[in-house]
Parts: sequence; C-alpha cells; structure tokens
Amino acid sequence: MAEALTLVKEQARAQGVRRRALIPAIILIVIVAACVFGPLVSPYPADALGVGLPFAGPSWAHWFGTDDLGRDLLSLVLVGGQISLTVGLGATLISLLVGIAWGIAAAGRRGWIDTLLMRLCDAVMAIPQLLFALVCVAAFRPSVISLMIVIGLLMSPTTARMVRSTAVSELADDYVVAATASGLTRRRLLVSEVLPNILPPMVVQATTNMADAIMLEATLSFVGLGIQPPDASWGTLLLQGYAKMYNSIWMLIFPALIIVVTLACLVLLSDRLGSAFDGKKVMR
Amino acid sequence: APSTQTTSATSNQPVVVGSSSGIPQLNPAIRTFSFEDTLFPLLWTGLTKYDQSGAVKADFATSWTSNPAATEWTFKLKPGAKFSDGSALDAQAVVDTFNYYLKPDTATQEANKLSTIKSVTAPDATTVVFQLKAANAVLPGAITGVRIMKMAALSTINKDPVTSGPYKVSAFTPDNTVTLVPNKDYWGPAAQLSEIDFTKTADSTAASTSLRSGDITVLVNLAHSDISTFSSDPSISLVKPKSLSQAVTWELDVSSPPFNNVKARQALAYATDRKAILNTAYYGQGAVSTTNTMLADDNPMHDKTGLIKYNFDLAKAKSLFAEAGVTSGATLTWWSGSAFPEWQAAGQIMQANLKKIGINLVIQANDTTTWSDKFYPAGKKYPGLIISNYQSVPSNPAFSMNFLLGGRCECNWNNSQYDSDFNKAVATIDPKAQLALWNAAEKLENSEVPLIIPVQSAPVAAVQSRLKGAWIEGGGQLHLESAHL
Amino acid sequence: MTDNDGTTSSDGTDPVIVADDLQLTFHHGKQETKALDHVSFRVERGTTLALVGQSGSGKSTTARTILGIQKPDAGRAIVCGSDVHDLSQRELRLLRQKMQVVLQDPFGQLNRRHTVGRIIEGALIAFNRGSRRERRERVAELIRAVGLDESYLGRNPRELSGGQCQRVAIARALALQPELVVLDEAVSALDVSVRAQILNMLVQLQKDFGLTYLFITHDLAVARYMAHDIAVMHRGRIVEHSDRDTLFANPKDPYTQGLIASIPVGLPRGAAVRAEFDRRLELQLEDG
Amino acid sequence: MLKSVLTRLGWSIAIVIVSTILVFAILRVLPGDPVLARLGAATKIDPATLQHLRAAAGLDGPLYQQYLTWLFNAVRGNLGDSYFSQQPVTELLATRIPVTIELTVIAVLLSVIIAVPLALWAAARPGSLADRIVGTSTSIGIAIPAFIYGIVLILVFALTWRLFPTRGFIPFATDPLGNLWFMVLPSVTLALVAAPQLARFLRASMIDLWSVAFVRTAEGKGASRTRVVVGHILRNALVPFITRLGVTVGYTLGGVVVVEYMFGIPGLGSLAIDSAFKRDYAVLQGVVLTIVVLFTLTTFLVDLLHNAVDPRLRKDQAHG
Amino acid sequence: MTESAVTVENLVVTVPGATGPVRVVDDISFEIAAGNVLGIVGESGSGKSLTALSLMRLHRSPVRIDNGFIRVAGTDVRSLAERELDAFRGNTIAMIYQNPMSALNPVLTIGNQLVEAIRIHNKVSRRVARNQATDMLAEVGIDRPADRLDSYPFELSGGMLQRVVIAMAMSCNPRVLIADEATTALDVTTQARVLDLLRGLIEQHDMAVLFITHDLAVASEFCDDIQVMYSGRIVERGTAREVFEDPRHPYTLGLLGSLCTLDMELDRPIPTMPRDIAELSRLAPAIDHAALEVQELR
Ligand SMILES: Nc1ncnc2c1ncn2[C@@H]1O[C@H](COP(=O)(O)OP(=O)(O)OP(=O)(O)O)[C@@H](O)[C@H]1O
Ligand SMILES: Nc1ncnc2c1ncn2[C@@H]1O[C@H](COP(=O)(O)OP(=O)(O)OP(=O)(O)O)[C@@H](O)[C@H]1O
Ligand SMILES: [Mg+2]
Ligand SMILES: [Mg+2]
Repeated sequence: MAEALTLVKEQARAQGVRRRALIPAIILIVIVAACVFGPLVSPYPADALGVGLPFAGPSWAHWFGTDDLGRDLLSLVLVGGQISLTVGLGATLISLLVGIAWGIAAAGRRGWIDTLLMRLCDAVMAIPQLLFALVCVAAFRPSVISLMIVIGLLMSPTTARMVRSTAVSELADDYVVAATASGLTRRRLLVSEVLPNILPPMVVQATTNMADAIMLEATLSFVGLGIQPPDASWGTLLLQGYAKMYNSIWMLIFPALIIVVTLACLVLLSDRLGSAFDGKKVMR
Repeated sequence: APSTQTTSATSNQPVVVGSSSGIPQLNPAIRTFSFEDTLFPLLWTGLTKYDQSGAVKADFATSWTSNPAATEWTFKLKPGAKFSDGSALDAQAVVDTFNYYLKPDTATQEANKLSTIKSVTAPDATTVVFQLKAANAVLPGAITGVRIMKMAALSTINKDPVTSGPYKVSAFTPDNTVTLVPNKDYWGPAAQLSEIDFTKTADSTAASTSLRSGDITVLVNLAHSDISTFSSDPSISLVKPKSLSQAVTWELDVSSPPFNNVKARQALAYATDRKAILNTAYYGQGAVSTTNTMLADDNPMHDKTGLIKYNFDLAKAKSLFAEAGVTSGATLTWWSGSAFPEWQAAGQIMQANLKKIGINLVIQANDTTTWSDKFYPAGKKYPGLIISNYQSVPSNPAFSMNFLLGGRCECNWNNSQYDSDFNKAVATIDPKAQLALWNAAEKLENSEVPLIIPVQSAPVAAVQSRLKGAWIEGGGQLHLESAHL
Repeated sequence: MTDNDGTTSSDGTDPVIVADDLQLTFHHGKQETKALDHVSFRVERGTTLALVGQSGSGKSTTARTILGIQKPDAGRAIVCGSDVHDLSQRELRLLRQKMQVVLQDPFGQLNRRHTVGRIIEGALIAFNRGSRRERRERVAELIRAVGLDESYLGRNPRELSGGQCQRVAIARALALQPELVVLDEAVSALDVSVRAQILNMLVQLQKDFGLTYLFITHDLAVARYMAHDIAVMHRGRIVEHSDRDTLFANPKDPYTQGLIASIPVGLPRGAAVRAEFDRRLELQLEDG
Repeated sequence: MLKSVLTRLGWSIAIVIVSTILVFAILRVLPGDPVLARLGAATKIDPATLQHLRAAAGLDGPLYQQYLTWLFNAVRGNLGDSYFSQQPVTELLATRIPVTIELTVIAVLLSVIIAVPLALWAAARPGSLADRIVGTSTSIGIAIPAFIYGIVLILVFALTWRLFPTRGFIPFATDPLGNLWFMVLPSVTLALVAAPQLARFLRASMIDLWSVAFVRTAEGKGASRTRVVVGHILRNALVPFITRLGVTVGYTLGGVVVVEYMFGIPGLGSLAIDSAFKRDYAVLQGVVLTIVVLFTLTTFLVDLLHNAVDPRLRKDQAHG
Repeated sequence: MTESAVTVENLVVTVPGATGPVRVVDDISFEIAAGNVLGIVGESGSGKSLTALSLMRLHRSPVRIDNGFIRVAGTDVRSLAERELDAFRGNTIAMIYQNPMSALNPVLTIGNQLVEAIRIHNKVSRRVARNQATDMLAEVGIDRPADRLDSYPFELSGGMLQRVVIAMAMSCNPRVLIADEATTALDVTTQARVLDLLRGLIEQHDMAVLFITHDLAVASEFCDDIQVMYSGRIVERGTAREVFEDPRHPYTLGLLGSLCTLDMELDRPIPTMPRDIAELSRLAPAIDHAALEVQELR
C-alpha cells in the first residue's frame, strides 16, 4: 500500500495533477481530522442535552445550531462523522481485500474457476446494491460492524471485476511473458509482479468505493434501515433533520452539506487520481 | 411556511387519508395497524360503537338487554339491512361473523375482549343472543371491534370485499392505497364523500409536506413535533380526542432482577423526569401521570386520593435503587423502536438523569420486529431492559386496565388481588360498586408499579379545514363515517 | 564471470535447440491460422539462428513454443536435451534457468513497478540463488556487463531510454547464466544508432559467454550481421534455411527472393560512408 | 447467432438462480419470526397454532428444502403468500411491476436526454471551460444522494411552486396524463442521480477517443468540429455507452427503492422497503427475483443491442 | 523562382515542461516546391510529427505553435479561422498516417468514410460521391472496389487499408500531401508496392509531399530532398544524394554509419554514435538557409 501511495504521488507529480488533486484531498483531511479530534476539544459533548435551546439556528455559540433536545449539532455531526467514516473506511477495506483476492484468483486460474468466480460476480451484481443491502439489513440487525461487512461485501464484486480485468491485461503484457520465461512460479508471478501493478488503480477504486459506501450507509439510514439511534451517523442525522425540517431547516442542511462535500471530494479525488494513472494517453 | 390553499374543493374531489403504514389486507378481524381502525368502520358495521364522549351507542343493533347476572345478552337488529352485494344482512350473518372471530385459528386482536362469550345464536332474523361463560357487564363495549362480514365472501375479501358499512372498496393496492366509494346498499345514513383514498405516506415529514401542499386531506397520526407548526395554520385543523387516550408505558420484566423488586420499579418511577419528557419528547402534547397509572387525571374513573405521587426525585430514586441492589455503576438497557422518535428522546432524557446517580443506561433502537421479539408474547424474560411502548386507553377501565391482568401484560405482572378486583368490576352492573373496585385495582397498580407510565398523551390527526366531521375516539381511532366537505 | 562450465563445445554436434516438426493452428471462431506448419530446425551451441519473415509469419509463435509458453499441437521442442513440453511444471521451471528471452517492447517487458535492480534480481530470487549480498553483487556485475553502471539499479524503467531498457532486459536474461537466449525482435523498436550499440554488445556477449541465440527479426540486413544461419518463415512454414552467405548469394525460394529484392537499395556505398564517418569524427573531436 | 443468444440466455438464467439462492440464504440466516410480527404485539396465541401458521407460510423444514420448494413453485408462477396479508405474492407484484418499469424507463430516458448534450458540450473541446464545468458539476452531482434530490425537488416544485404533487399515483390505464403528472418528480429525481454518471462516462469515453488516430483522420479531412464530435467520436462512444446504459438501468432499479418510498409510488421499490421492515420474506424474495429478472433481461437485451451497434461483433456473428 | 507549395519560416512549437515551455520544434524553416518530395528523417522524438501537424494545425493542446510563419499553397495557415481551417484541411492539404488500422473509424464502412471526405468539400450527391469513391479505390489498386466500399476496416488487410487511407487523402486532389511514417507498419513487400503507388500518384497530380520516416533506406529511395532533424532542429539538408553521399553533420554521419545494410562488413562492430553527440551537434555549423535556395534553383 505504501508503495502504491508513493507511486500515486510520483505519477501525480509527473502529470501535474497533484495540485488539482490536492484541493479535495485537503478538504477530506480537514473533515476527517475534525471528526477525529473535534469531539475531544468541543465545549459541548455530543450527548449533553440542553446545552442550548432546542431548535436554535446557527450562532456563534453553536455554529450548526442545536437539535430538538438542545444538543450542539456541530458536535453531533462530528461524532456522526466518526461512524460514517468508520463504516466507509471499513467497507472499503473489506471490499478491497475480498475484491483483490477474488479477482486475482479468477485471473490467475483461467478456465472454469474463472468463469465460476465471474458469474458469481454477475449474480451478486444483478441485485441492485441498495436492494441487496436492504435484504441484508432486514436479515441482520444493522450495526456499525454489520453495515461495514454488508456494504464491503456488496462492493467487492465490482472491485473483483476491475481487478480481474486489470490483471488479465497485465498478464498479457510482455513483462509477464518475460517473467514467466525467467522461471517465476505462477503464484510469485501474481503476487510480486502483477499485484504491484494492480494496486495503483486500486487506489482510485478505493476512493470510489469509499464514496459509494458512505452514500449507501446514508441512504440506508435515511430509510430507517441503517445505523440505529442513539448511534448517529451522517445518514441518521440527516433523517432526524428531515423529520424536523419544518421546525429547524438547519438540522437538515448541515448533515446534507457535509455528506455532499465529503462525497464530492472523494469523487473528484478519484477522478483526478484516475487521470493521473492514465499516463499512456498523451494527446498530440 | 405553509401558504394559501387551493380551495376550489368540489365534493367530487377525493378525500385522501394518509398514514405512515399501508393497509396490507382487508380482513377486519386481522387488524395489524391501528390505522386500520379508521378504515374498517367505513366498510363494516358493528353491533355497537363508541361515540365521541366514549359512551357505547347503537350501530347495527338497535337495542340490547342482559339478564340481571349479566351472563346472557340479547341484541335487537335493524330489519331489512343489506350487504354491499345486495344480500341479506341479518342475525345469521352476525352469528356467522362472531363464530369466525371466536374460532381459535382466527388470529384476531379482539380475542381477549371476546373471551367471555360461550355461544352466539340467532333466534330470529333480527335477534342475536350471547351466552357468556362469566358475568360481563361491559359486553356491549367489548364487541365494538367486531365488524359484521359476509362470511361466504371471506375468501375474496382482498379482491372484491362485500361490505356492510357506508362505503365499499373500488380499488386496492396492498400496502399502498385503498379507494372507497359510497355503498348504495348501506342501511344507515348515506355516505357523504364521493371518494376516500387511504394511502401510505413514506414518513411523517413526507406526510406533513403533502398535507401542506394539499395532496392529502387527512393525516391520521401527526408527529408531535409537527403539531405546533400546524396549529397556527388556518387551512389545517387539528383533531384531538375528548380525553387523553394514550398511555406511554415502559415495560419492565417484573419476574427477573432487578425489576422483580418493587423498590427498583419505584426507584425508576422516581427517576423519571415526567415534565421534561412531556415537554421535550412529546412536545407538550398531553399531561404527566404523577400517579404512574393508566387512567389519566381527567378520567372520571380515576381517583387520586391515597395514591403515591411519583415526583421527580433522584435522591429518592438512588436510595430505592440501592435497596434493590442497583448500585452505582450498574447498567440498564433502554430498548426502543426506531420508528418512534419520542421513545428515543425519552430514553436520552432518562439516560442523562440516571447518569447523575451513577447508573448507565444503554440505549438500543430496533426495528419493530426486533423490538417486539424481545418481550412479546408475555412470559419472556428480559432482565434489566426498559422497553418503551404505549397503550390505547379507552375511557372505560375495562378496556384499558385489562392490560395488567395476569398473563396478559408482557411485564409478567401477576397479581391475583388485582385480577379479582378487575374481574369483579367487569361483572358488576352497579356503577358505584364498580367504581370502588376500579379504584382498588388502581391503587395496586400505583404502589406495585408494574409499568412506568410517565405521560398520558393523545394521538392528533390533522385535516384540511374544508373537511368537517372527523373525530377521534377515546381509544385514539380517527373516525370519518360522518365526515363531509 | 564464470560462464564456461566446461560443457560448451562448438564442434557442430551439440544442438541447444532441436525443433522437430512443430505444428500449431489457432482457431478464432470458424477461422483458422496455421501459425506453425511442420517447423523443424536445429541450433548448435554458440551459434545464432536468425528467424526472418514478415509480420504474422509465425516467428514469435516459434519462439514461444521453444520457451515452453505455448504448447504445440504436434512435434517436439528439445532444449538442452529435454523435451520442453514433456516436462512437469517443476522440471520446466528448472530448465528455464538455461533459456531466457528478450522481447521487442523495451518498456513493456520490464515491470514498471520494480526498480532496475529488482528486475534483474527477480530471476535470482525465483531460483533462490545465493544470499542477499551475493545477489546484489551479481546484479552489479550484470549491469556493468551490459554497459550501464550501478547508478541505474535504483531507477525505474520509466526513467530509462529504450536502449537502456533493452540493456536491462539483456542483463536480466543473463542473470542465471543461460545457455540459450531467445531474442524476439529485440532491436526492432530502437533507433538505428541505439540498435547498433545493442547489436555490437550482443555479439560481444556471445563471444564472452558462449551463448546460443535464437534471433528473431524482420530486417534481413540485421539478420545477416548477427546470424550464422538464417531461416526464412512464411505463413508458418520455414521456406528456406541456410547459412547466411548462401542465402544472400543464392536465394532459392521465390519468397526469399522477393524479400531480398524489396529491400530499398538507394543507399550509397555503406563502407565509404563509414570510413568517412570515422575520419570526420576524429577530426571534429580534435577540433572540439 | 442463435447459439450464442441461447448460451447467453442460459447464463442469464443461471445468474438469476444464483442470486435468488444468495438472497434466500441471507434472509433465512437469522429468523426473526414474521408470523409473530404479523400478529402484532397484543395477542396471545398458543404454540400449536403458531406452528400451524409457520408451516402454512413454508417456514419449517431445512433451508435447502425450503429453497427447492420455493424455486419449484416459482417456476410454476407461484411465489407463495405474503406472511402478512396472506395475498399471493404474484398478485402483489403484478400491479407493481408495470409501475416500476414505467418509472425506470422514463428516468433512464430522461437521464440520457440530460447526459448526452452535457457530454457533447464538454467533450467538444477537452480541457475547455465547458469541459471543466461539466466535469466538476457532474462530480458533485454524483455526490448527491437520491433522497436529497428528492427533498429539494419536493420543496421547490411541489411545496413552493405547486407545479407537481408531492406524492401519489394514478395508474396509467385510469388516467394517462394524470399518471405522467405524478411521475414527473420521481423520475426527475432518479434521472438526476443517473445523469451525472452517464454524462461522466460518455464524456470520458469521448475524450479518450480524441486521442485516437481516426479522429485526427476525420479532422484532417476537413470535417467540422460538430461533424467530428457527433459523427465520429459520439458514434464510437455509443458502443460502450449502450453497455453502460444497462448498468444504469440496474442502478435505477436500485434507486427506485428510495424514490418510490419518498413519493409514495406503489412500485416494487416501496414494496421492497415495506417487506424489509416487516420481514415479509416471501414478498421480499419475490421483489428481489423480479428486479433481478428485469435487470438480467435488460443486460441481455443490451448485449444484443451492443452487437447490433458494433459492426465487429455483428459481422462475427454473421460468419459464425 | 516560382512560389513553393509549402513555406515554413522560423517555426517554433512548444510543450509545457516542468520549467516553462520546452521547444520541441526549435526555429526551423524549409520550403517544398510542387511536385517535390521532401523527406524528414531523424531519431524518435526529434519533432518530425509536430512539424507535420503544424502544417495543418492538427496539433492538440498542450502543444502550441509559438512562433513562425506557415504558408501552404498560398494560404497563411496560422491566420485561418476555424471555419476556414475546415475548408483548408483535406482540400488543400491532406495527410496519410502511420497505422492504417487505427486511422480509420472502426464502426463506419470505408465507403462511408470516403464519401464523407468527398462530400465535405464538394457539394455532390451521395450517389455521385460513392461513384467517385469507387473510382478512387480502383486508382489505388484495390480490386472489386464497389464491394469493398461496404466493408468495415477490420475486414481488410493492413496493405489494403493503407491504400484506402491514401485514396481518402487524394479524394479532393490536395496540393500538398503529408505522409507521417506512412509505410512503417507494413512489411517490406507491401511497403515496396505502396511506395510505388504513391510515387505514381504524386507525379500524376503534381503534389508537394512532406515524407516523414525513420527508415533511411526508404528515404533515400523515395525523396527528392532530405532534411535531418535532431532534437527539434534541422541539422542537415540537401538532395537525397548529397545527404547520403556527403553528410556534413556529425549526427547525420552517425546515423548513416550505424545503419545496417546488406553490404556492410561483417565481423567488426557497427560504428555507433559517440556518447557526446549532443555536444558535438552543438559545435557543428548551423544550417545555411541561403544554401538551400541555391540548391532548389539548380
Ligand atoms: N494467442 C494467439 N491466438 C490466436 N492467434 C494467434 C495467437 N498468437 C499468434 N497468433 C496468430 O498466429 C500467427 C503467427 O503469429 P506470430 O506472432 O508468431 O507472428 P510473427 O511472425 O511473430 O509476427 P510479428 O512480426 O508481427 O511479430 C499470426 O497470424 C497471429 O495472428
Ligand atoms: N502532446 C504532447 N505533450 C507533451 N509533449 C509532446 C506532445 N506531443 C509531442 N511531444 C514531445 O515533442 C517531441 C517531438 O515529438 P514528435 O512526435 O514530433 O516526434 P517524432 O519526431 O515524430 O518522433 P517519432 O519518430 O517517435 O514519431 C517529443 O519529445 C515528444 O515527447
Ligand atoms: Mg512477433
Ligand atoms: Mg512521429
């Protein structure tokens, strides 16, 4: 992973995209840091009732206003961010681990195993993600862990497909022929030659997955099947804000904004990293 | 902010009734959601019904009498009535319907109320006779929920229901919409609305949005948080029951520790900041229950004298908890349903207060099925859980206080004294004697604290002001039988 | 370097490759391509066989078959005495120490995620040759053998020119002290000047280490310069196979004749230019 | 030709079966009791009756046997009865399938109508201001969840301007115009979710094509920019775009879950949420089956269409 | 002195680099007379293609023409508006590209693409254009031309495709033709045939041709004049004979010296470019443009 990251940096520099990728990256870092450290320094613990008047709009004391129980909305958003980001990150990691193993296994052993694994991908992907997530959380009690696993597993076939197609085209590359001819075993070939070439596009995939995961969690929470109160994620805050929309529009606007900003940054980042990796396409 | 209403309402415009749950099926015996109590009286008649004041009134029955022991009741019916398909609606139809409700296979929520009935017979086309297993002075009130159906048409009830009420069904999409049109064969006063659509709204906000925009006419269960935003809107009127008809009930497992100790239950009652809960969780809609009883202060059967007042008192709560072995550092669980924001708000208030006396309250919100799995049906053990719930409280204690009978309540409270007081009261025809028995039972409830009842509240419906004649029954059900534009 | 382990003898009776009636047909849908059509040849130790022919004539396929990457439909490919396609996966892997390959695309054949040092070391790691330190030393030795220095070891292939990449690929091929190196269009993608350097180096390495080359090219002039024997392929068949002098002096097959005839001949006498080149270069270097 | 169509059809069926197995297995892992849930929280019921009701709902017996029974019945058009309403699942689905199909088709058409001009505008001059505007705005557009679009549309168009209803539905057969009027906001919501994705995809493939040699050939002929962009670049980008449309249909079929729920449209999506809340496995299973079949069918059709658009594939099949 | 078909003066083409713009074509000037073939040879990346693309303004951002004057058949190319440019390209000047397979649109029939090329500049009916296309295919030596019109590019061989590309370039009878590595992708036998075809067409239509190639042998056979490019500059120029027989610049010398030819001596190393060739070429005398004019007058 570290190697992949240095490569990202290197390629980004080469393409002069670093500056453009920097803005969303910085915003994301600020959001993550605020969620991690903000609650530690906030004067209002997220679970302290009545630190302000209920349904107060934004003010100097409470930047995002307060909710129906008079809690500080900013603190709630930051604490909610911890859960949203944890779910997003966890699901992304799971999807990458499972997806890479799945895709490499398929690409490495062509033939019927490949067919089988890819058809399994098709089967999972034939069920729209949101519907599948709905089925899963109907069966398992929604919690941070279960959402992480469910969302992660749901995204893994897409990742697996992507890994497989990259790996297959890598396997057709001359360096693989050369490595094979120089006597590498199949497994070593996949792990030490092909895998490092798959990781950089995986960084792009990871940002996309992260955006998808946060979106899916928010959507599930919005229909009431995601993170359950009193645990709050951005999605549940948004749901509560929506329920109190006519009492205090702020409760809706701020969680919505933070979700959109985070997702937009992830999308832009993946976009720009993606174009950084497309070094081959030089226009003349 | 809500603006002016498009008021070109002709009587041809359908009245749209919105609620957060859809209607899954049309068999009135199998009632799933309280919302259906608004639909079924429009479609099917009962023998008796409640009026706005909570008194039992004639419906399809014109009169009724009992023997002095209240073990046999005779009902006289309207002659010449018809079902919506034109077939005869007579005593035999009533007997068939009751027999269906009484069959053990029929999963009906009315079963408890009908449990004293031994047999039902029809000596002639307009007379129905009930033989009871035990004396029951309140039978006419107990059978209001039985809707007279054409049993021969039961199998097609979801596709082409034969009705006995003022309306019939013209279209039905399960869980989404039911469209009603007048039943020309109805024996009573003709229906006044040309079309009623019962429809499912996604959530309370979507519902109130549609109410504001005029896309729905009636919103059955208005969220407490929306009440204040609508109360100043002239195009919307709020409909409330005459009395507070919903008791907030927190259920505890009184058969396992720590709540098998009455002191722990009392401690919890003292630790409950009823005012804060009323104001914050219920937006001030209702009244606090200082005596922690089912019957609200405004109920004529309720008698405060001699009852313990559970004022908010953390010190007292702490010492009572300590006596019951619940000491600092102990953990209790608030078992809530995610569909009810007020439950979670109440839980958070409890959590904050209990923290002050060193008790952790873990809040768990669940979807409805998970929530009910934990404690339902009665007899399950759930030590340390506080389960939020609510009960409809019709003004007649026979249909509210029955919840605490042995084996009934999921709190597993079994008090033979309470049961015998209750049963005696039900069998007693003399009002004074009956009242004394109710009071005795209530006293037990007050001191034993089988449930925590912080607040009595009331369901509120919101209707476009152009619709008149909607009202809410004591048990909380909205009635549209006499609604008109 | 100690490549001569005593087994090398150039007496003409010690074939490193024996291709015996190789046949292979590719199917795409209903279409068939005869990529190898009864291909047979031998390459003696320490010599070079050039395979020439136009695009799609089956040169690469022949090479892949010899290397054991492509299985033929029929026929045998014997390298250093073992039938490549009769071996188990393990045995084939062991045989691979003796035969190595250099491909056409200078950048494509090097893993762009590894450093030059790691690329050359790869083969050594695959066969667990030596300790880490020994491997390091060997890699340094190799990079010098192909005319680069140690400063290149830490670089990434992307930072190298095409010629340098090709040198690295050759260094990697030499790492395991092979007997046979298959060069599939190894200089075709390079500029003429760089190509000349690589060709010179290949000739020198062959002399130093007694290597055997299977040299694939579509450039007859290059083939003439590099090879002892030349085989001309056309549509999967070897249409002519003889030593280089015979081939150019007296091409027998009409296809070979056409091939030689279509080489542009407009260039002035090369020798004269070369002589002039040497002279002028010296002059200018003195001036500068 | 026929053979390859049949093979593909075979795979499609296999995919449907495997995905139903997945869903079936997941739904039965942790059985909350739907029978109990149906009865509500205030009735007493004896265990024998409970057992009887379970058996009637097909909830007894080992898992694989339950599945095989279900599959066997499903093939014959019987998807069981709803645990709640006792209605045949097929009947519940029947009224809802056309609604969802209509919504999906309108939404996908709308998203194409939005996406194609945007992509053309951007890709006509890669790197231009227009390109960057489209690039950034579609990135942000993708980041907005469907329900936020829905809320904003309702607040603006339904509540403030009163142009469209906040919710509700009339069957097309009853009142075609009224039906479309109700469909506007939900389908626009779905289209707004899908359009940025389509636009980005199309823009990216078109911009890639700018660096392909044949585009320069066209420019070199003196073809105007419009001609190059529409006649050559778009024409070639359509091939992957059509495949991508298949994905969009799948995505939209997922999106209807939220949108139908928000707008009270009686389609498969709202049925899915209802049954998920109630753990009405029979219905949920039926909904998933239907949506998977719809999606797989779309993919299958898209494949055929793809062949028709790409001459390389078309000719291959003519030979084969 | 007649007006030449192509005049390029002080052309500078840049691409952005880490430290400001990099001059990849660095102040070059040349002319091509009608009926003449000017060859450009030089190593990869020396700026040959960018020079050619500049003539048609077909370069793409971030490449830009920074300075210089370009006149093609009397048109000042740099001052053309986009509309005018469309009329100019294909009509006055046309180009043949390296890889015929990717130079043609894979989803359109070659007939479609030929007809398009004709109808962009001539307002003729589809039918007439189609007939013209058939004639052109015949002219470049494709048999059964009418049938081939309905083929897709993937159905034809490389040599045939290159003929189609040539036919397309010739469709509007351009005054100037650019061939950028036009035969590199073909094998020797096909290459010889395509070159013959081109030669014939050039003579017949009296076109000026800019012929870019790697292959010195091809250049020496095909071109009238040759100029050698090295890192963005023209380092040597003259008739083909002059350049090959009497090279002056050390780079040209190195290039010719390291070429493999059929008559080269075996068993001695091929001469290679000295390592400090960049240094050497800076020392070499700058090209004398006046001298070129003299050559052309000859
Ligand atoms: N894996 C494969 N699948 C199908 N056909 C193949 C495959 N590999 C090669 N071919 C076909 O076999 C024939 C011979 O190919 P090969 O690569 O050996 O030619 P070559 O002489 O090396 O050509 P080039 O000079 O272009 O490299 C060609 O027609 C090619 O299309
Ligand atoms: N779009 C571009 N962006 C950046 N640099 C470019 C671009 N196009 C060309 N260059 C650079 O400009 C220089 C000249 O390129 P050009 O394509 O003209 O070379 P060439 O002589 O045609 O080479 P070849 O023989 O490989 O085709 C090269 O160094 C190349 O890297
Ligand atoms: Mg080859
Ligand atoms: Mg070039």
